[in-house]
Amino acid sequence: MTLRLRRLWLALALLLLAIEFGASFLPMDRAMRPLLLIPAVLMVATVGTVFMEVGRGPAVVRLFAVAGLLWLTILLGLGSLDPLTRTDYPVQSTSPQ
Amino acid sequence: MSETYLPHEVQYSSARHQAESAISGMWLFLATEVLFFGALFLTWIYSRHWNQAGFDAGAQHTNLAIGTVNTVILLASSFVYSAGVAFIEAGNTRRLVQCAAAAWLLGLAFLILKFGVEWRDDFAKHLFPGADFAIHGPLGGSARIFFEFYFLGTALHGLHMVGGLVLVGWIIWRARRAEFSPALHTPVIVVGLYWSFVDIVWIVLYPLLYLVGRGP
Amino acid sequence: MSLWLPAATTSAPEVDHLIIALLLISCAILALVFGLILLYVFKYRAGSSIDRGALAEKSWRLETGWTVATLLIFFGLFVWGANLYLRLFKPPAGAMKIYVVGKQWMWKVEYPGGQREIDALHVPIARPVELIMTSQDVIHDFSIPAFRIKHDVLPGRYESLWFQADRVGTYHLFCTQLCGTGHSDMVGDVVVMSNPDYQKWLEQNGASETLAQAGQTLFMRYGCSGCHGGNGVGGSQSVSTVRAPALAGLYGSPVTLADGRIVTADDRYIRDCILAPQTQRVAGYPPVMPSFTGQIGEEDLLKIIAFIKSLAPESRL
Amino acid sequence: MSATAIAVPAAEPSYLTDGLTLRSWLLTTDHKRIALLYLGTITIFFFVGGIAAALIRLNLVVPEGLIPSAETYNRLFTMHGVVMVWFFLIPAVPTTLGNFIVPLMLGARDLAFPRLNLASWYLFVIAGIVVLYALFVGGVDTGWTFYTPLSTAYSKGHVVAAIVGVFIAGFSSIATGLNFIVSIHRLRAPGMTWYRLPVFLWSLYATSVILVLATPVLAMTLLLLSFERIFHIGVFDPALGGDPLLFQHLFWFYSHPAVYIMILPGFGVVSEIIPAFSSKRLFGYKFVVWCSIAIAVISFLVWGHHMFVAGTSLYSALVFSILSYMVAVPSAIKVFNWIGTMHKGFIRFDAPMLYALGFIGLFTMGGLTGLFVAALAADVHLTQTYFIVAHFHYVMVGGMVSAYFAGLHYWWPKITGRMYPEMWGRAGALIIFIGFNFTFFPQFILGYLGMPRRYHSYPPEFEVLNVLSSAGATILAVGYLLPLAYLTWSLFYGERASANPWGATGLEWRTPSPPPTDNFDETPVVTEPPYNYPPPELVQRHV
Repeated sequence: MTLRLRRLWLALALLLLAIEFGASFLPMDRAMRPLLLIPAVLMVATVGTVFMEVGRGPAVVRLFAVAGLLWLTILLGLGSLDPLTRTDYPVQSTSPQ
Repeated sequence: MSETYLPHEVQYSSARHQAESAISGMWLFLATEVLFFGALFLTWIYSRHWNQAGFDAGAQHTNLAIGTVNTVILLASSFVYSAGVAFIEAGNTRRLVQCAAAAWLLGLAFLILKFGVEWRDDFAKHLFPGADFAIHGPLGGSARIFFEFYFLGTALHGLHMVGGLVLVGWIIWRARRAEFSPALHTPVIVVGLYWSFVDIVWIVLYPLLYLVGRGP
Repeated sequence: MSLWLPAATTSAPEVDHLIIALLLISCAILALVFGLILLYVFKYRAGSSIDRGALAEKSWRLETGWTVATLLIFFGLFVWGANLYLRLFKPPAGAMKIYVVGKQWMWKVEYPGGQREIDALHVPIARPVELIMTSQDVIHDFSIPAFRIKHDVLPGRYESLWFQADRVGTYHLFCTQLCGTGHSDMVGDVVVMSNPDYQKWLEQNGASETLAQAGQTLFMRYGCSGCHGGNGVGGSQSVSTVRAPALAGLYGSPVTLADGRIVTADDRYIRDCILAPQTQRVAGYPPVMPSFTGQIGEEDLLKIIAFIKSLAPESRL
Repeated sequence: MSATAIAVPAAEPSYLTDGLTLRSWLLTTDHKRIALLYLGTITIFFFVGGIAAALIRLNLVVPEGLIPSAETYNRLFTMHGVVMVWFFLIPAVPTTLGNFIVPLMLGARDLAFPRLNLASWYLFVIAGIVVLYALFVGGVDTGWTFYTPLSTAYSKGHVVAAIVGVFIAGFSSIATGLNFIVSIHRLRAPGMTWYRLPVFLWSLYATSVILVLATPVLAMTLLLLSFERIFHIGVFDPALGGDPLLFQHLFWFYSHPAVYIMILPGFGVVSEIIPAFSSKRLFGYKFVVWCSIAIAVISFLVWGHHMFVAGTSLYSALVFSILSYMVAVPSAIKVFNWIGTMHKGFIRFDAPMLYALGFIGLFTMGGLTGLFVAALAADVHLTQTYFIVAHFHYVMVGGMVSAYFAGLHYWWPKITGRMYPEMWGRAGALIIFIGFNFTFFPQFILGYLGMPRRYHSYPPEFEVLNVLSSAGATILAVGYLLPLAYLTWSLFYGERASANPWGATGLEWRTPSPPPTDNFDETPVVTEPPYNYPPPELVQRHV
């Protein structure tokens, strides 16, 4: 990859950062604000593919990278399943005493 | 190619075999790091979920300017280091030293801004969740949890940064002794992977600490 | 030594049935595994000259066969266990409520009539009973083996556990979550009594005041009445200088919160309101109520909640 | 272990005689020597944990508890748990047999990162010293699970020191796992395709996946735990706004897969031994292989089954229950494949085979009782009682420790160049099997009857079963001391072993016993599938 192309990718990452930064000033519902992480994820992808060159080297490199992300998804996905669905059965109120 | 004559350890068949194995090993190590910080991110999800209002109120007190500038710095540092890797592959040791030195200085700038300026400010504003924590009122407890996460997250990332600076420094030192060549520069790549990963951690921490909790 | 445990609630035999089914399946599989091992070990021992014939080459049919069979059995067991589990933890409407507070290392039990005891639980037969449980310190676990139920008791929140006893007797009560040095001393008796006996027991142990009455005293002492009114009739400018929601009739009714959510005012909600008022703020009222975290113990909380519940209109009680 | 005693006169010095100084051992990067360093360390921990277990069983002989202080009892079972889990069960097979055998089986001269391998042993020793310090000097009474808020706000023991020890041991685990994965990917001998890998390597690969991806989560969890204990941050403690269930989620995200870290290498060992002593190809090789990988993945999806009564959401309980059944399927498939391997074989009953058969029996019982606790409603009654204690001891001690002994006996000739006395080996296997069942079977009944675990004293009606269990424990103790005695004896007086005493396949048997430092004179070339034992009809003609 030429230095010039590499610079363009840096510019893209910085653009994403600007978008993320700007979007954080938009009025957004509190529950929606974690969506601000989307540009961050794209920036991570940029750094991973361009600066770390995940595409180069032996295939096992991709395997390890995917494994890390897959297991992160398991941890965060199944891990947050409980708090997000923890509905306590209401302690019922109708009882003839 | 004369690479079969390059030195390598006994368990490998060639220097290239060894280099690719070292690079794979680094990637696997980074996968473990992903899970290490993953547990911290899950903690963020829980803490915010149970203490949303106060957690976000805490985020309002972070220094958005420094946080954003630091993100730019780290992105630039990761970029310039990766350019250095490209230079050594073309045999340009002098440019590698320059790039690595620039990456190192940018890393240092990050640390100074983060811990020398931002943390000092935070302490001065009594945002450290100690006895004299500044945020009182009904949301004080939850805001305290935010700042616990803030200090823990930035400290852990900072430790990784310090480790990275040592490694990049080692690369500069070895490059100046002309130890790297287009055929033999595995350490340059391996350290670069780690350095960019530290950048990635920050890219995720930045919205978690500065943006998500900040209402318009 | 008895190898059988009394099943003293309506749901306990159902749990036993599931366990027996699991036991039978396990025994069958175990017999198969051990039987085959013993058979092969004998038949195909190195010294045996039995004709082995040619090897069966294709194994995928066999492999898929036993994989699918195991999957089907497992899925059946899952549905059975899950269905029963949901019923075990869904208290029926109209259950009689008893309050349990765990602390290192004792169980404190409080009855609606104000009776209190330690490390013992008296319940009537043939009536659904719901335990509202919380802990004052670490995580405990309230377990009654004869009832086949248990649930962790966590600090900072209410957990509920219900049962309908159908056999008179005295059964073990254990704490089954390691809670420190005295963990194995955190045991007690659960006494299931016939209804007349239970009434007698209640009377003999009658407290001078009911849980709700004790709660009313505390309601005054902690200054709640200052804003919410003496009888919780509520806070309007005519009663006090601060506007606070009325509490009479609150229990069991829907409440619209400041952030738009609508919740039912149950025990848990009222508890949260007292301890963390800012998170449960009722729409239309200023956020002036202080948090009582750390100032009211779990037992006093139960009494205050009982008082607020007693303010509900008769129809709801 | 004395190196001089095992001197083998050979054309080429073996790894044991290649340098006899202390320095040549402590600074070695030879995977075989590191394996022996680990073997020594792990044996010490096994007996430390074992002594704690003996004292626990002794205490429970009488209902009121023989040990006067409940505090001491709590410290004992914590010590037993911490030492056995992190300093024996998890490292046992990978760091000893794995370190020794993996490069040999691959046809490689060493692991990918030899210095990292040595570093992992030093980390392990440091971790062990810290943990022993915490457990002996201060004592920890939280159980090996360190549940909050007991561990953060109420326990008075040396919790932080114990956690630091476990934290360091975690890095040692990660280093080992990383080394294995990269080695298996990169250092296979020419012709050693993935489907020619022996199952032991596949199992260690799957184990390493878990080691590498689960352990960092434990590291962060322990870090948060000690921060909460020291600085009172409010992550886990509800009094500070935290959620104690977050701790349990994070802890079991590691600790449930950790169960498979313990058992998967056992699967691998048994998958080597059954074909070797049946002189027959492993039945359903690909199924066994992919079951190992499936277990490594699914084991990460089931941790919530430790929390069915902990107060999590009912929905997540349902999800975790069905996933828990899923993880049992591959294990069941493996059991049937081992039995299928014996079908039409020529079965010999040497000590490794007896240990392996013991493994199948005990593991099957452990696995089947797992079905009880995966069924939600049954779990409510059985969890946190002795039923659970019996269940996981069947899997980990009955299963994993039997497999460890099976592997140790199987590869002992290769490791030391000596044969152990065969009759004693068989006696040991039998005594362990009997003693184990005697100890732990009564605990299933105790659990059903409701006896809670971690109780220092108990109601008198449980006494008979407890006495039975303790009596069995003495037999078990004899069973474990026996191999220590005769294996040590064999180092000095055992018959010299040939390169392939069992007539087994696998590259490790194609080099002298004990192997030379560089493992192979020439890099071996693999031309055949694993377990390429001749088909029975051919053998039959020779009989």
